[in-house]
Amino acid sequence: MCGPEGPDRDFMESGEDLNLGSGPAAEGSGLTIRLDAFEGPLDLLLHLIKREEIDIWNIPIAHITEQYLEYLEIMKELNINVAGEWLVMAATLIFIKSRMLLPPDPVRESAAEDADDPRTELVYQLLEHQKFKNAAEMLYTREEVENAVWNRPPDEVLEDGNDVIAVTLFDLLHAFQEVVRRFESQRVLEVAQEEVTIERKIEEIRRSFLVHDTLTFSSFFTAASSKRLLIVTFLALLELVRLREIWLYQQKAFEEIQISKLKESA
Amino acid sequence: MQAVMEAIIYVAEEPVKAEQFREIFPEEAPDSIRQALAALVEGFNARPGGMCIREVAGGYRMTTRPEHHEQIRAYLKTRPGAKLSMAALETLAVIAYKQPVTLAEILAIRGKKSSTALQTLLERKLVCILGRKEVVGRPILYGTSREFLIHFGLNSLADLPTLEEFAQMAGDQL
Amino acid sequence: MQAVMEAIIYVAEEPVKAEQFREIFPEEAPDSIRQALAALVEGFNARPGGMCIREVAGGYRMTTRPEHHEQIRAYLKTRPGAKLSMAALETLAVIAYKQPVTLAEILAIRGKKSSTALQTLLERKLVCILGRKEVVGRPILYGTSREFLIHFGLNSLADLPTLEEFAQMAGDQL
Repeated sequence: MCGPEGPDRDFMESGEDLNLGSGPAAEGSGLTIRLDAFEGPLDLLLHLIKREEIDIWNIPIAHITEQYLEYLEIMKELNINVAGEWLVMAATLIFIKSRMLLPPDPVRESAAEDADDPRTELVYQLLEHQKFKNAAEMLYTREEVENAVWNRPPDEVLEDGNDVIAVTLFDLLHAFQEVVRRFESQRVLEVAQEEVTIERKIEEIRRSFLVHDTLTFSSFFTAASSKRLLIVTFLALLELVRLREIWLYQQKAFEEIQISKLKESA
Repeated sequence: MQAVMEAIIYVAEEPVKAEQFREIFPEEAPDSIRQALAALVEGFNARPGGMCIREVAGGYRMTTRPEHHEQIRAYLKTRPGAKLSMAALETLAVIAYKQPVTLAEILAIRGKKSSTALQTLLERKLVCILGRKEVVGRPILYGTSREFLIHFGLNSLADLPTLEEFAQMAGDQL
Repeated sequence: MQAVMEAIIYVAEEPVKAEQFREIFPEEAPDSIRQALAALVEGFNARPGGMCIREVAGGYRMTTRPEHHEQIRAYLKTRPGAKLSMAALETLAVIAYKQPVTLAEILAIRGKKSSTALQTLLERKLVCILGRKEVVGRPILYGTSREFLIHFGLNSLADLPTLEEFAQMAGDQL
């Protein structure tokens, strides 16, 4: 884990559907991280291409394949459930690699070189994926703006209103559930540690930043009593980095990692 | 500062008191806050718009101007029916499930002031006064009314679904 | 007329469409309604207040101005709303630009299963079911909802930048 410029931070960034599924896992921790809550194989490839500043039209396929497989190994070690599409991509990469090793077809050699390049389809797939990642970024920015405005809470403007109310029992229950949910979320600390979810951990971390501006990275892990709690804490920190509420940095290489809260952007 | 004050009066569920602005602008002198507020109210109400800022219950509140109420009502009727605000709905839900209940207890559960919402519910006769709680201050106890049962098509309060049933219902719908 | 329009936009829970004003002012010519609306929006947004009127989802809506969000949030004691994950945003981007689109088509573009993200989007009503594709298996077709436009402050889908712009960006990035 390194500062915000660290190579792998953005790859493991998580979504709101961060779920810790409870599949069979090693060490009896009962903890499996479902990878579909993270990113997909195309994201990993794009990440590697950008990190290594590779020309997308000339991907060193052997090198990339090797890196990709290394990541799969790490995921297995972390107990991350590797979904089928990751294996499909691994097979595709190995297939392209083997095709690249074959001597070019002499008959078609003069024909469009590009069309015969076994990497072409993957390149277009990556470009297409990047296109939609850019579109998603745009939506993210728009959402940020919309998050900064409020619509008036509709209340009863006409104080003498005798209108019929269009509220169903369902609405009423929903409202109550909302209250209960809010009420319970205010009592996080009373919850037994076994039940600490990422969301709760995030709230806990937010609370510690209400008091402190900067904390050391390790301080979040000293109190952890189980591996599960360590992972939950780690994922919660990542989520807060993603939400741009905190950032991680080092004064110098190998020094203690610091975490600071980010001031809300004005 | 006036623009922020205006925005806050606009979003507030309850009338905003002058002291609350002191918390929002801790670096400003109370006098300049008072002046800015007075200037805001005067300026806002001088413009020929559809809303005005009124002093209600010791605070400032944005409302429509009474002279437009006929047309506003005509507009509201084009909708399927006036909805209760989320604040009123939540308050009603708390009263329905926790009755008899005092305003302070509602506040504790909702975590928000609920007096305006309660006022609305009383006016709409969905909620009624059940008596007083025999503790210090003898606060009023609220409960749901007969209107409430009629509106929600319930025979009795025992017909209210439990939260568990609701969770199941919601689950089935998805 | 402008004052009544302002009051109605203020009380409305949803963006108010120009046609709705025609029902409220049946005696006015559509042209003069349009002109009054344009003049209202321009005048309202020119004043240095805390609110503004914006065109969202084909209608007019009053909101606070984004620049005051810090103080309003402090007053309301709210946290930034639950934001969508990058996975959900990507899925939403695919749906927005490729609609009507099936889950299998989303999978092909994103290169990974997207059912959890889609579930989130459906629950938040940003995405809706448009029907079924008349191919083997009759898969469900998804598209964006009106809520999507409101959530992202868009007047219509035509307000979205074109996909070509993003393609060019992708070419430059890689």
